Amino acid sequence: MEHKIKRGVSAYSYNKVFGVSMDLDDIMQDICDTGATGIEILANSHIVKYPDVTDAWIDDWHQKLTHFKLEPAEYGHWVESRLYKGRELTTKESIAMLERDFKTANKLGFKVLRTKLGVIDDTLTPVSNWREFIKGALGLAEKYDVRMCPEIHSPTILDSRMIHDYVEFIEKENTEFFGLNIDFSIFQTGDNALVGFGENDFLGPPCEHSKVEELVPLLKYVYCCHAKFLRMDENFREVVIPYEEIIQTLIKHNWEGYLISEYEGAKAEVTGHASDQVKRHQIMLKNLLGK
Amino acid sequence: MEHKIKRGVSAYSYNKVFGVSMDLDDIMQDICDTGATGIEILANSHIVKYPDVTDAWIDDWHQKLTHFKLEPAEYGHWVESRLYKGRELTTKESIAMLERDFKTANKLGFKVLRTKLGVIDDTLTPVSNWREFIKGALGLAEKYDVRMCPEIHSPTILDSRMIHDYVEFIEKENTEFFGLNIDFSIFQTGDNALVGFGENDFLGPPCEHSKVEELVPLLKYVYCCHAKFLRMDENFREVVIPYEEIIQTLIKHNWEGYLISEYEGAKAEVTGHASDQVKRHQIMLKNLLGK
Amino acid sequence: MLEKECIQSRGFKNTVVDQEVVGFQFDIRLMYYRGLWLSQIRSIHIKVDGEAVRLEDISWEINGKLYKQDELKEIGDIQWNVLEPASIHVNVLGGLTTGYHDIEVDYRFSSSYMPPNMDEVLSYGNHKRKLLLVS
Amino acid sequence: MLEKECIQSRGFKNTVVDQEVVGFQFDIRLMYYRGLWLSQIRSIHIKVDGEAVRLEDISWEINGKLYKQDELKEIGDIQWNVLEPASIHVNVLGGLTTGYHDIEVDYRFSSSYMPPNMDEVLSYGNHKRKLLLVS
Ligand SMILES: [Mn+2]
Ligand SMILES: [Mn+2]
Repeated sequence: MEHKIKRGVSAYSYNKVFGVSMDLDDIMQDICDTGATGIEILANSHIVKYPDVTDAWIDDWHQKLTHFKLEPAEYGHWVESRLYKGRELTTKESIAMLERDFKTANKLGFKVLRTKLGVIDDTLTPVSNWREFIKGALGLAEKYDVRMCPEIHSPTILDSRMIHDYVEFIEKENTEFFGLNIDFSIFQTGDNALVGFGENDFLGPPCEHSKVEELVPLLKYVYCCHAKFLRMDENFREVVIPYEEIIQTLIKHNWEGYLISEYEGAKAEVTGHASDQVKRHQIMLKNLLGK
Repeated sequence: MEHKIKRGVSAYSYNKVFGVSMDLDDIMQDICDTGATGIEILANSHIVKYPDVTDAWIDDWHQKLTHFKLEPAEYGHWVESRLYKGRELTTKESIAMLERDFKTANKLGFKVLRTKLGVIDDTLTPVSNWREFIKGALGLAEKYDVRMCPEIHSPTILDSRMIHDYVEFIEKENTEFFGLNIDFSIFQTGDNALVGFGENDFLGPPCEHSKVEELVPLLKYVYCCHAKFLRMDENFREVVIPYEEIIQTLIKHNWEGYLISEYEGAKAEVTGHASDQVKRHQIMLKNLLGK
Repeated sequence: MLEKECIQSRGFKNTVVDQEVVGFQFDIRLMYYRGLWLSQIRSIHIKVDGEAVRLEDISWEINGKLYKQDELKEIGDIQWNVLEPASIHVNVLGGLTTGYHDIEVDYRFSSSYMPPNMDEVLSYGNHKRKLLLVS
Repeated sequence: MLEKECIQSRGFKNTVVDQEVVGFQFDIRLMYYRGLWLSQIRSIHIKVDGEAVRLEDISWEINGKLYKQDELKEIGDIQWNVLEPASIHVNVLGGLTTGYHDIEVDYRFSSSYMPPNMDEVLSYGNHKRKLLLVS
C-alpha cells in the first residue's frame, strides 16, 4: 500500500556511548548506514555548546546533513519549569525559553519539535500555566516555522485528561503549531521481563497501556512518532511492542511523517550495542513499511 | 646535584588507544598532568592529514602547546627507503623526503628529530647511501634549525660498527645537525619474562645489551633520549631497565636534554593502561631527577 | 574524548596558584544524557581517601569559570554540557601527596519533566575511582 | 572515533551507483601505529561468509579516492593516515543480502626500518567480524 511514512533515528539512542566511543559524526554515519533519511537530535545533548550555537557549528551541521544524506526530523528541547529551586518558571520566562529553541531549530532546519513540559505530579500532569505559555508562543512558532509536540509517553495513556486537554487546546486555538509526538511506549504489550534490563537501568513502575486503535482519532494531530524499542531479537522483531499492528494502523489511516527509532533498552553503555539494536530496528521498519 | 635534564613524553606511548579512546588533546592533557614539559609526536601518526599540514592545524598545535604548557621536544619521521617495491630510494629522493619533514618540524617548533633510516639486514644496518643523503641534507637541517638523530635501539649495541660509523661521520663533517637518540632499550638488564608480554605483543629475539658506562663518551652527540620502559610496578620502579644507574650517569656527566618517556610494554590497548604506566614512569623520573 | 567512568583520570592534579599548592582538582563528566542548567545541580558530595570534603571547600569549574556551590543555584542560562567535563576543585592547603588516591563523588540534580519528588533524588549513582597523582 | 577492531561496523553497506547495487563496502582501520604511504601496502585478502574475494574485485577508497590494488604501488606521496579508515569496495553485482555477514581481512605492508625479509610478512593479524547490513 502506498504511504508517506519515513524512517528516522534519534541520536538519543546512542546516549550512553556519546562522547565515549561515538561522536555526532559517528552517530550520523550509523544512521546513514541504515538508509533512514531523518535524524532527531536533542538540543541540550548534541549541540556542543548549547544554548550557544555558532554560525560555524550551524554550517558544519548542514554539511554533515548533506554528507550523510539526512534531513532534520525532530528537535528535542525542554521547558525547564523547575529551573530554579522553590518556584516554577513564569509564563514569560517559559516563552523566552521556547523562543530561544525555536530560533536554533529554525537555523538547523527542524520543523517538528519534541517539546518537553515540566510536570507537577507522578502522573506527569503538565505545569498549570502550560496553556498560557504555549498560546503565547504560537505566533513565534509560526514565525520560525516549527511545531511544538509534547511527547505522549508511558505511563500516560491516550484515554486521559492530559490528551483530552491537549486536543481541546489544539481545536480551540485551531493551530497547526502545537501537536503531539506519540512514543510507542504507550502501546507496550509485553512484560518488561522480556527485555532483560540490568540493575542500573532506570525503569518506571508497571503501568497501564493504550490500545493501538485509540490512536486513530488523534492521528491528525500527530506530527511525529517515537518508534520506541526496548529489545530487538536476532530475527529483527521487537519483543514487547506490537509493531505490526502499529505500522499497519498508521499506513491504513494514511498517516504521514517520521517514525523515529528511539532505543531505550538494556546494555546501551556497551560499545556497539545500541548501533546493532538500531540497525535491527530499522530492518524491521523497512520490512513493515515496504521501503 | 644541579642538572639541565628535562622530562618529556612521547605521544607514541598511547598509540594503541589513539583515535579509539584518546585523541591528541587527551594525550597532551595526560602529559600535562604529569608535570612533564616536552612532547614527542610522530609526524606520520599525529599530524592528521600527513604529509599535508594546514596553517589551521599548525595554529591549533601552537595553541594546544600553550594551553597544556608543553614544548616540542622531538619529532619522529622516516626515510622510507623501501617506499617502492624492488628498489631503494635514491639519494635525491631521500633528501626530498627529509626536507619535507624539516619544513613541517620547523613550523611546529621542533629542533630535534628522531630520524628513522631504512635498513638492509637483521642487524639494522642502515641503507648504503645514508652518508650521501644525510650529508646532502645537513645544509637544509641548518636552514630549518633541526637536528637529525637516528635512534639507537636494541638489538643495536653501543660497541658496534653502526655507532662507530655515525660518530666518524659526525666528527668528519664536524656538524651539530646530525646526532644520536639513545633508546634505553639498549641497556635492558632484566629478562622479558618480568614484563608480562601477551601473545599479541611484538617482541624481537633475545639480544645483547650495552653497559650504561659505554654511553659516556658518546654523550656529546646525544640530543635526546628515549626513556623506554616496559613495565612500571606499583612502587614506581621499572622492572627491566637500570634507571637509577642511567640517570645518575647522565647527571654526573652534565648531559642536558629531554628524557622522553616511551611506553612499549604489555596491555597498551587496554583503556587507561598506558596513561597509568606513563604517570608511574614520570613519578620515577621526577624522583630520580629531583624535579 | 570522555572516559566512560564519571570520574575522569585526566585532569587529576594539585592546583597551583601563585606558586602555592592551594588544593587539588579532578574532572567529572555528566552521566545524564542531556546538559544541565547550572541551577539544576542540587548537591555534590565528595570523599577523598575515605574522608568527606566540606561543601564550602568545593568549587565547580565549568567552561573555564569557577563557581562555589552556592552560586550555581542562580545560574539558569549556562549549561554543563554533556561533552564537557566539569573540574571539581577542592581547597586544601598543600594538596595531595604523589601516589594513588580514592575519590568518591555523588551529585544530584532536578529534571522538570520528572515528578517533583525526584528533585533531590535524581542521581546516576555513587562514583568511586582510584586515581594516580603525579604532582 | 575509531572502533578498536580493525573492521569497523560503521560504513558497511551495499554500494549504489546510478541506482544500481554494484557491490558492497566496509571500513577498516590501520592497525599500525603510523600512517602508510600507499605504495607500502603490499597485499590484502578478504573473505565474505567464508568465501575468498578475487583481488581484481577489490578497490581501496582512501581520503575519498578509489584505487585498484595495482594502482597503490606507484603512490608514494599519499598516506593512509591512522585516524582515517579506508573503505574497501568489493565488486559483486547485487551486493549482499540484509542480515549478518562474516567479514575477514588480512593486509600486509612494508616498513623500511624493519629487516627487509619482513616486507611481505608484516601484518597486525587476521581480522574477523560479524557485521549487520541493512541495505
Ligand atoms: Mn521517546
Ligand atoms: Mn624508542
